[in-house]
Amino acid sequence: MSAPPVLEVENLAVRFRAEGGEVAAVSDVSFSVRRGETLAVVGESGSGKSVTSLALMRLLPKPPACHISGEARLAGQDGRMLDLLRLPETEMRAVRGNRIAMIFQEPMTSLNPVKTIGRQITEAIRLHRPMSRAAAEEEAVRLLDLVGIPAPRQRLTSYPHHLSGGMRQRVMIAIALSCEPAVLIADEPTTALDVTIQAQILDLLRRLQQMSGMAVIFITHNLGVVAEIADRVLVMYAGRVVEQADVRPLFARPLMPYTTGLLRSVPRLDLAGRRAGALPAIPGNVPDPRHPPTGCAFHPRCEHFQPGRCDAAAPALEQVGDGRTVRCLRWREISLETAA
Amino acid sequence: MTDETTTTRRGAFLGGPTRRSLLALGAAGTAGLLPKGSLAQQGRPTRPPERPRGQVVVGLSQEPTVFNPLMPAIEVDQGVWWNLFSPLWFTDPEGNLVPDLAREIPSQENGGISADGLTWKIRLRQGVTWHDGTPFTAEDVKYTLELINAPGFRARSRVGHSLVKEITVTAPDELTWRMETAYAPYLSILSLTFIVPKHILGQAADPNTAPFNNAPVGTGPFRWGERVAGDHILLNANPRYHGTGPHLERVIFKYIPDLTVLYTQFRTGQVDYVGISGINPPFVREARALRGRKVHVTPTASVESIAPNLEYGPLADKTVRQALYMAINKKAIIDAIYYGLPTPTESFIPRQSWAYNPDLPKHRYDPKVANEMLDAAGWRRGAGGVREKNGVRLELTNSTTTGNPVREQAQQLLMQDWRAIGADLRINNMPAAVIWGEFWQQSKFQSVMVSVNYMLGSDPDVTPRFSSKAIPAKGGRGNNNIQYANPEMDRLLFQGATQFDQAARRDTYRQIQSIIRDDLAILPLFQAVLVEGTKEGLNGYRPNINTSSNCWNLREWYWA
Amino acid sequence: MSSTATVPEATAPSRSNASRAFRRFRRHRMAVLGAVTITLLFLASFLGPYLLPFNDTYIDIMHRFEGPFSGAHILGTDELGRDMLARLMMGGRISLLVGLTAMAISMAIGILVGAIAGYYGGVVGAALMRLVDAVLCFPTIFLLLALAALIEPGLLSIIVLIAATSWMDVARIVEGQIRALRERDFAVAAEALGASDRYIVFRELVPNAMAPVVVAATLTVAKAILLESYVSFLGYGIQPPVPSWGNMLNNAQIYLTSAPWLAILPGLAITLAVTSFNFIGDGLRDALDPRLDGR
Amino acid sequence: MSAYLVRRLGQAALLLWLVSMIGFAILHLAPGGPLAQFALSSQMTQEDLDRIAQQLGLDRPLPVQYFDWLVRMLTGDWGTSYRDNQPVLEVIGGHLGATLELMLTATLLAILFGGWIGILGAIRRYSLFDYLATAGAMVALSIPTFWFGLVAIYIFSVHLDWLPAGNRQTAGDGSLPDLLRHLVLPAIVLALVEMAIWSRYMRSSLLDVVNQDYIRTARAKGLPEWRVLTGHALRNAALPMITLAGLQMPTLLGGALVTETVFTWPGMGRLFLDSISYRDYPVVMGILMLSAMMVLIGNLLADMLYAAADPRIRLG
Repeated sequence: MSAPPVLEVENLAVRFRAEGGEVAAVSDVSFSVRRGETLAVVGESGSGKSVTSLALMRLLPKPPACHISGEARLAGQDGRMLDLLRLPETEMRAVRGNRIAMIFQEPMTSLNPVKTIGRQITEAIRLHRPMSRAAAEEEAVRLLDLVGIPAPRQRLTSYPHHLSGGMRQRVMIAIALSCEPAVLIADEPTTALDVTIQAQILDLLRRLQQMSGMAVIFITHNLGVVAEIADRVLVMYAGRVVEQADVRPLFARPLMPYTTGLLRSVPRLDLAGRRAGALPAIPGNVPDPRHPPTGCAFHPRCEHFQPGRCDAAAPALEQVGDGRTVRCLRWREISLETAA
Repeated sequence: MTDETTTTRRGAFLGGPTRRSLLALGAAGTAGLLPKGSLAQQGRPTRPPERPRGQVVVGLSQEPTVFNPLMPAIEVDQGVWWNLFSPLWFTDPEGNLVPDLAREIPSQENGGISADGLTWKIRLRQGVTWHDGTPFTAEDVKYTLELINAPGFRARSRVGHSLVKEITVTAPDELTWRMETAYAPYLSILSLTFIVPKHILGQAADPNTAPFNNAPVGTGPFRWGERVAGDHILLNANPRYHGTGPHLERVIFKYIPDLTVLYTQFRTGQVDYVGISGINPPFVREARALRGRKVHVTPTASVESIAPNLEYGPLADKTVRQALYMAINKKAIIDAIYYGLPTPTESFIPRQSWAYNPDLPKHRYDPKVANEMLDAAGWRRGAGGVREKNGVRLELTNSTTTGNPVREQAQQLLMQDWRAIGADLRINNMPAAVIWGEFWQQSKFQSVMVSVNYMLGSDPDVTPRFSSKAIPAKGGRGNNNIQYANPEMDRLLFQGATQFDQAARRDTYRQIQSIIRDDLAILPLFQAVLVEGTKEGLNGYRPNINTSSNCWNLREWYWA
Repeated sequence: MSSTATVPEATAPSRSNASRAFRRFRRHRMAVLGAVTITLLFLASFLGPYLLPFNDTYIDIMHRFEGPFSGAHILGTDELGRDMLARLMMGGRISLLVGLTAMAISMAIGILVGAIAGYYGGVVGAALMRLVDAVLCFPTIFLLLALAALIEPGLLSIIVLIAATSWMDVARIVEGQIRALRERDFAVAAEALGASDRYIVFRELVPNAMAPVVVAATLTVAKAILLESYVSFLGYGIQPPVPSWGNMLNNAQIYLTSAPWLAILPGLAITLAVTSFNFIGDGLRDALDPRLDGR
Repeated sequence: MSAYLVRRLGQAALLLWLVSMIGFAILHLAPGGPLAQFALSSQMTQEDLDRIAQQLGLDRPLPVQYFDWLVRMLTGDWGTSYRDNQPVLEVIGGHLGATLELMLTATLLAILFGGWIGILGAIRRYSLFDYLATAGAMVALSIPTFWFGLVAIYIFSVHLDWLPAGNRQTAGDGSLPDLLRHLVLPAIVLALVEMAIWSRYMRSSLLDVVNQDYIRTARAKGLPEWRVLTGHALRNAALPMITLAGLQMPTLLGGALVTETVFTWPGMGRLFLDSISYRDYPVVMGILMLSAMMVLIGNLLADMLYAAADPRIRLG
């Protein structure tokens, strides 16, 4: 655990312009990932996970539609730290898809339907690694083979619609890996896939990570997947980090009531099939970012809500020890209650 | 000929006056009414060149499409025919018959027509050849007349021709025939009948669709060049032409369906001569001021009138017609709407004709008297100020061809004029193909505003127009669509058609005109004019009221 | 002529969306501008003539072709000395009337054909939709001209004419909507409850397919006003002396060089009205189509 | 593929048959007829008119006339023009070139400029340019074409005297510069509406594409914006344009008719107008059939091109 972080994010905030002012989509997000580490970012939809990752990729709209602040330092090829948020666009392009790559939730639509698989991979390769078309094709074959696509050479001339969703996600991974990135952001890469395929893809990612030592930021709302793949977990709610911990302590003893709720709604693999009845979902909805609740953003849904306290002041992110943080005024009391 | 035809819609759009309306464009009467100074401009006498030289671009707002001169067609077509074909004889601007393919005009004096008018003998000019070099003979004339009467052939008209029997070729340059009955207008009809080649058309399986129809061969001063449909027709000089000329190498008939564009191109010099439908009245003043251009206001044989349906309720009453006529502010129509160009008239015969009666009573605009006349006749004002008599309201519709804004203006003026005497006029215009179809032919109209050439060529015979036996709605086969019936008229019409002595005929037709004027069988407005333009330096232009197109003598035109 | 952009497909049936739609519409600035313009044009056309000292059909032959802003007549006089402003207003009445009525009729035909074809499907539906296809094979103007030959020019016939050439789009929209909707729960439920076909189609299905039809209706008004001007331009328009923007334009052509305002004013009026309706249609489309929320 | 073609052609034949029936019925039920134009001639009497009508077969019952026409049509005989006394196909052929010249030029202009405006509008969404382009397109769609043509003539021909007011060429001159000078105004007038349509479709199509996941993928690869646009967005955005091109056929033909009328352009639209007013039934029917065929072929071609351009589509 002593490797230096390849990516350090500090006080990341994203605000979108909307009717009648600005809306904070993400505020005050800080975290870091080290080489070979997998950080899972979890939360319901609308919690700001994807915005965070797109902000790091600089794929969000430009100002004035969208404002990004904070710092995100990525270790460059030469070890220098690059602030992703302040890099000029031309330099950012050299980093994007090269040092930091991303795969997306929708393998069905994330590939250009009118271009062959080969073209789409070689395009990525040749963009960052000057080489001949033929050499790039060889490299593409190697990558396709690497991500476990059978008969890779024939696949070069295939179009995306010839492939299944799982296969397409493998192609996406191949594209992301083409330049051996230091950080791979995987935004819900398995959500749209069948359970068996999901497992295969997760396996593949794990294997690739072991091979290349890249850091993976794994965005998901599926805590089952988190348990399987993550080293550390970042829980987000309403655009903020609400809890951060290593995966085991978090699953063993969630501190933030929101995390607890999330965990409760997960179909436990060991219980699967045995437990009848619906999973207890967290009641209520993610707050409207245009009208965030006062105090703790989670208080309207929290079963430990204490009027006059939770809705009065916004809680700060508190260091709990072991590099663990939580954002809750009552976490001590609650953990005592639940322990009791 | 057809004065009133389907407008090419284009003419209707920008241009307004279509053939109908342009003919409607009043008449500045005779050559004496040419714009001042035009004689001076024409001054410098020049001579035609030795050999054909140069070209003339004739701008037309309607497209010539029919090149078989025996088939149904309109004036623009005939303008082309004059240059490709020849008739036996033609009528010059003064109304004299001039021999062309014939050596002389047959008459009772020279023995060409028998005393009873039944036997005709035609002697032909020698040495005439068709454009392809084949000699022209009496067989061609015989073939032409027989083709017109051939059952399957869509001849334009068999009026007169159907009387011709026993055509005999007595020599290559002479033929005779017998008429079923004596028919004086036939001389005039033949002056507009072009002779077609037997050796070509006679070979065709179906003369209606023969290739000849789009690659005509004639005996005229120009030969067929090419046609770009919808755009232009090109004719080349015929070096073997039997008459004088041609002095031009080429003639291009350019189809410019919009009168504004037509005028613009005349102004900019792309068009050398503006033919049918002429210069639009709103441009006339400007055109007259143009340098290097001459404007000719030429009378046509057409008379603009309101043709009432004499069987329609209120209009059957002569007093109503008289009152309506008196309530028309003719001067306003002519001066304001037609820019003072046409000449008011009381007759259906153009004033240039030998048969014209100059002594008809003059129109008087007097709404007050008109009102009194209607009061006296028992037409009382009813609801909305509209008069009534015996339950019949004094209301009528007036129709004309749509897309003729100038005439629509006249209609609207009329509406206001007639409202003042308690007559309710409603406008009910229709496209040409509709109004002149059953609506007109079967007399389903109430009144129309129309410009009609009543003449048969240069002949004033109006039997088809006013004979009681010529009412199609009553089974007749003529053009008496206004349903005029008067036994005295029938008698005079028969008399006029069978007289060969012009002085005697003149008396007959003067009587006819005065009866029509007295009965107000039509409410005559004015004799139409055509405002044409030529470039300065273009000589030989001679408007001819008897030929339906002033392209009739292009062979005589030349550049100074 | 305008074949304005496509009409959206399915939209949410719920009426509770109305206020949200209205809010979205209000956000569409050009659409609001269009609505305001149309309102003004309506007011001018239907109230304006009562405020003017001139009659639109009174001919004053001594004062023809008076230019705008030159005398008693604010916008000048026409070729017969009639007040241009009065004629523009009365012409607006006719043109707007033609536009709206033709729209209503074509909507009625389109909805009827579309609903029947969509609900019954099968041979009837196929036959009807092939008919729609066949009519759509004619360029509108061609069809319009061919039809115009059939009837005498006049206000009513022109309305019928235009309606007869603009119902096909609506028929297609409604057919598609109904076909999609009839499988949905509420139609099935109504059927199970034993409702008559007519009831299901016109009480349950059609109202739920209304959103795109409303958009199409607005665009049809625009198209109808344009078509009226085309028909008039081609000489098959409304009979004089009744003015419409189209026949005013038609009559003005020969005076284009000498009295250009006669052609320019009605042309502007048409453009203004048609643009406004098109913008309203555009705004409605955005407002009624939730899929476009993000745009 | 061939099965698909056969099916499409079968459908087209059915549609053409419907078109012919509708067209024939409309035309022949209309009052008036091809001989009405001669009714005022003093040379031609009612007798002549009746005789010619009978010679043309116009006195027969309508179904008989239609059946006769249909049978001839099926054997490739489109009939003979009443006005020209020429085979209908030759008459139409003589006018088709001018119309195609106009339509192709206008379409080219529309695709080039309209497409460009649309792309720019989509890239700079909500910019001043986008705003003006959108409003401009809407106005262009709302201007009566013929009025725009008249105003153009008034300004450029009458007032400035830069360009000819009409026709396809100067009489006696057929040189290329002359032809081009005549083509400018009508092509622009016809292209205006098309441009508006193309720019709007291009814009919304590109906006659709720009929001697609694979564009984000392309950006995530680190591609520069222009390569994202040219390499990924445009190709996909252009696909619906193929369909649009096919569907534009009726609009183009109709626009051509009006434009040809304003600019006295000797094309098929003018011919149609002239033929309608002359009641030249064979030519009108011929043009209706031909334009329906062009519409259907346009659609078919568009579908096939689409299939060729989009690997996802297989015709079958």
